Amino acid sequence: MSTASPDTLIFATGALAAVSLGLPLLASAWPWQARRIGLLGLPLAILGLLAAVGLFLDAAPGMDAPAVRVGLGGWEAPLGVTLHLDGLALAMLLLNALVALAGSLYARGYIHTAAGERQFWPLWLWLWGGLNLLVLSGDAFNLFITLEIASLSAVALVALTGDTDAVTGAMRYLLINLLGSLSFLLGAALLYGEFGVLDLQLLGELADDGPTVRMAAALMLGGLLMKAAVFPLHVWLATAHASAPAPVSGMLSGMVVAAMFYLILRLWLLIFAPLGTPALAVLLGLLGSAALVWGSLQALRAPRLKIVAAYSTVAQMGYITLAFPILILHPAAWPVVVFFAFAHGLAKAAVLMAAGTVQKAAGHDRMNALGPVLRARGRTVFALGLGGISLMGLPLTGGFLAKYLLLEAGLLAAADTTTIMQVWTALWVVMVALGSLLATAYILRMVAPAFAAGERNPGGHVSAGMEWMPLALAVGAAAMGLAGASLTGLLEHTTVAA
Amino acid sequence: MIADLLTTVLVLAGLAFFAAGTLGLLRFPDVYTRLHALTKADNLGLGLVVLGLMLQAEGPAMIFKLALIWVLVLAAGATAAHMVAQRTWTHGEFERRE
Amino acid sequence: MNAALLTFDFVLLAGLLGVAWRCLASTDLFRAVVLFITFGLLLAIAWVRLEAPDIALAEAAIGAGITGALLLVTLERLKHIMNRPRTDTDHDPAPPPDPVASDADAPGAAPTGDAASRAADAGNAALSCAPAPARGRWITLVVTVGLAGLLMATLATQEHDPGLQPTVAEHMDVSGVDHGITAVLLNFRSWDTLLELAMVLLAGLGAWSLGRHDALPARPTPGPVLPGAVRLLLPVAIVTGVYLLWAGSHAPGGAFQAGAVLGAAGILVSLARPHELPDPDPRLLRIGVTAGALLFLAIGLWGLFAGPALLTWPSELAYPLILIIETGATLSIALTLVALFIGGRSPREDT
Amino acid sequence: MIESLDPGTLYPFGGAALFALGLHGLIRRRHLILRILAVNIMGSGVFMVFLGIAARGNAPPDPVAQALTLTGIVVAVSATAFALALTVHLARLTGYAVLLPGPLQTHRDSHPDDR
Repeated sequence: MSTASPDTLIFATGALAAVSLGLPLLASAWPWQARRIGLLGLPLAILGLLAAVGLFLDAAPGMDAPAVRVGLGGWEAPLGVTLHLDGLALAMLLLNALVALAGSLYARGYIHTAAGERQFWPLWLWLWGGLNLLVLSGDAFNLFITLEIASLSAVALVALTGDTDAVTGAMRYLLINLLGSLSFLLGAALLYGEFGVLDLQLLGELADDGPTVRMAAALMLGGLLMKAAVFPLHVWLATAHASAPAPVSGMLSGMVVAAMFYLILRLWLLIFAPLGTPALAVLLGLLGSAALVWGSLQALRAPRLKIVAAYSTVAQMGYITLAFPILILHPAAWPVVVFFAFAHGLAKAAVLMAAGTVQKAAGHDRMNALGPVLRARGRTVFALGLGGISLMGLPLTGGFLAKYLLLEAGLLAAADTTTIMQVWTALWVVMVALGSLLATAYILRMVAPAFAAGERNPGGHVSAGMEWMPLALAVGAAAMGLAGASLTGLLEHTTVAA
Repeated sequence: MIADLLTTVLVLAGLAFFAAGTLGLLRFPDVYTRLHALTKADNLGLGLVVLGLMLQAEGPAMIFKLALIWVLVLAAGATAAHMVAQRTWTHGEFERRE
Repeated sequence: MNAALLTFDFVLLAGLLGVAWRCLASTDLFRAVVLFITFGLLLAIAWVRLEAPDIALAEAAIGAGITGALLLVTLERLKHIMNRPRTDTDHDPAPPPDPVASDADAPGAAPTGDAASRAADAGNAALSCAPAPARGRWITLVVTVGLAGLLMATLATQEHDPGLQPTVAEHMDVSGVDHGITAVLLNFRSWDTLLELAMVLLAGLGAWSLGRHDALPARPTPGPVLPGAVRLLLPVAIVTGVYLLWAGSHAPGGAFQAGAVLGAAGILVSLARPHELPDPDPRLLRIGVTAGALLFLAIGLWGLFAGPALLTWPSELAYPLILIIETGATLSIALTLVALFIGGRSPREDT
Repeated sequence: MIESLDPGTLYPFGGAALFALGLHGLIRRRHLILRILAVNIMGSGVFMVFLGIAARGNAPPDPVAQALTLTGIVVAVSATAFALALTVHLARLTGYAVLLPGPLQTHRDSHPDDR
């Protein structure tokens, strides 16, 4: 029995967008209370989001289309801008809200000057809100603006610590982001020139394999891959992620990068899927493998804890890139990407926030001198380890489920293709295994000093939020392995071009 | 018809002053003479162009707007030229970096 | 006639490309910025050729005017920073000394150690920079020329889709205004415009988060001419701004152009009288820069509750509501642009 | 051939060239001011493509593409303003406004905290 009427869902979608814009606006208007606005608003937003998920799951089987589409201003596409809420969007909104809430509780203890709080909280809420609006948007030009909002707030947050590395990293990040956004916009312009619409779903109905669609795909996906730091466009990531304030690093690695992959996946599912060819699959596979190996090796020799974690993001993004060749051969396998992004998002946010706690306690995060602090701080080490285990992909964790699905999809794809593709798939299975091995090595490098004998020194004081939040996120990442089924249920209701 | 002819003559004359002013900007030796060429010739040139366009205007409002444009450009040009000259007077010639 | 216009188009495009090239190849930053402003003005002419007078207005006011002013004041700040003896440890962004007080052009003090070698690479003079290195020249050239070729080939294959012009024309009667672009910006695609206001605000917040504002590195020209001109131009600018705002409903113009003109007036005042700038209450300032977007969202919420969707309003109320939204947007944009010109946040915000 | 070259067809080619030219500058030049100018020139190229598309054919120009361009210009100037503020901030910290390739301080063992 379905109790939710379509009107309720339309209201819920509009309200999600309004709250995502309203909270940051209020915080910007009154930064003196911004922390309170954030700490009260985010949990309320999560409750609203959970209610929306409930409503959606309740009504979805009865809907003739798998998405709630809201024409803002009362104007339907192609004239107006449409919000597009489906299972995929809801999953990403949930990930965003979870990481943002954990980061907020963490940041309560991390940012301790009043002047710093006034600058931090409005920008932090803008990052959360901007990503929400990005996920909700169903219009190519609107996506450009939301991309700019999300990247500008992310860059400002990276620069907030004010040291030379952070500001240099922020500057690189900004230039890459501007380049990526402009590339995306040019692609949208080409599509508009050919088809005369900007709405993604309408574009998907009109688009066919032709020069415009190919060029637009290259520009839009290329711009997004740049923002997602996929090899060889990853150079900016390590500095930006490692030198940002810890909650911001968690959000950047956990959510911003995942949102870029979300958008790539969305565009792929709606518009660009007809372009998939084996050559493209091989190219993406090579890029992914290179990122995996290179990122892992950098993580193995990085001198500082946060840099290890940041390079591990480069490696893990390689994994997600490896999933795209599978999508080309086996289109129904796309939820794998979401699983991976979800598991990685929670685990990586846990690891980076734990690293931030260690850094705060020890006063530095040089790998060779962290032993005493690690030995004295069991909770934080446990969070590092548990998050790391999920990244490695040990059984029962979210990371394991993601990798298992990756392998399964790869083997399924291999069963009905040519010999050359089978050879390629075999290579690909080897890469997944090798990646896990390398991940094990750098995770061990992070936590091993905790188990060696030696002096114990808990270092400086850290707040309760900074101790517990990484742990909560790590437990969440591990629990993904058990809760995977419900995510699959949500993702069933996603708009995919026929 | 006569208005059209007059417009053509006035606009062409205005353009000639613009060209002369630009030539002065490019060829004159120092800041003061360059400013002299640029602002005086351009102000007169713009005045002639505006006068020519006024003959084509649709009503008094349009004529007023065109006149306003000329007055504003005169004011802005004079101020800018004064500031450049003043700065050159107190700080010396702008450096040439080629 | 057609051939003459075509020649004009080709000359204009060649001029645009040439100016852009000279700008990006320049080793003198001041020259690059001046060329960029020229580029913006040429672009405005190109927009007129493309039958887009609104965009031409915006390009001249925002693209060339405001961006130019921001670039020039940035150069002035950079010159000031690089000519200041510095220590490697000043992580705290302490405001530099008042430029008016230390007017003498001190020779650039060489940074020490590691920074020195990098700075030497970059060229020592504050406003000059090293030409691009020869290494990698051909690869970049091939890549960019290839990209341009591919783009042009793609554009050449495109058919002429009429776009959404017929759809817009069909719905103009219920939009509340008589000008197509304003109807799109404030009714059909008002969500874009709201997010765009948010983007302007965010740029201001970002600049404020980087540090407190310094004394503006402007050197007011002695004498009565500049203040006199400002006294003359300020009322005209305000009238022009209000006119543009009002004209937007039926002719080229609108909130963004008006905001840019008012912002430019504010920038002019802050240049002419940098020491007499009012120091507004930071609370008022914060509310001022967010008011436009907050008002817009608040009006949009009506549609969320009354249906059918966010940002909907009854078509008979559309005109007054659009005017209210545009007024708020104009004021916030003007205020934010002046704030961006002045630089960081007010020191009073941190107390 | 000449008749078919109305501005709406011609200018997008110019826009493509400007985009590529800006990209060239962004890759080749190291000074941040020049890089920011390069990004702006790329943006102008995109806007030229949009406006050209709006003006193609004999119908009145497409107001949607023109409105998008207006929005794009405002977004571009916002991003530029923030980028310039960040450049000044970086120059204040380091004394130069150049992004050089190669290892940063983070990659070495020494860190400001150690001093």
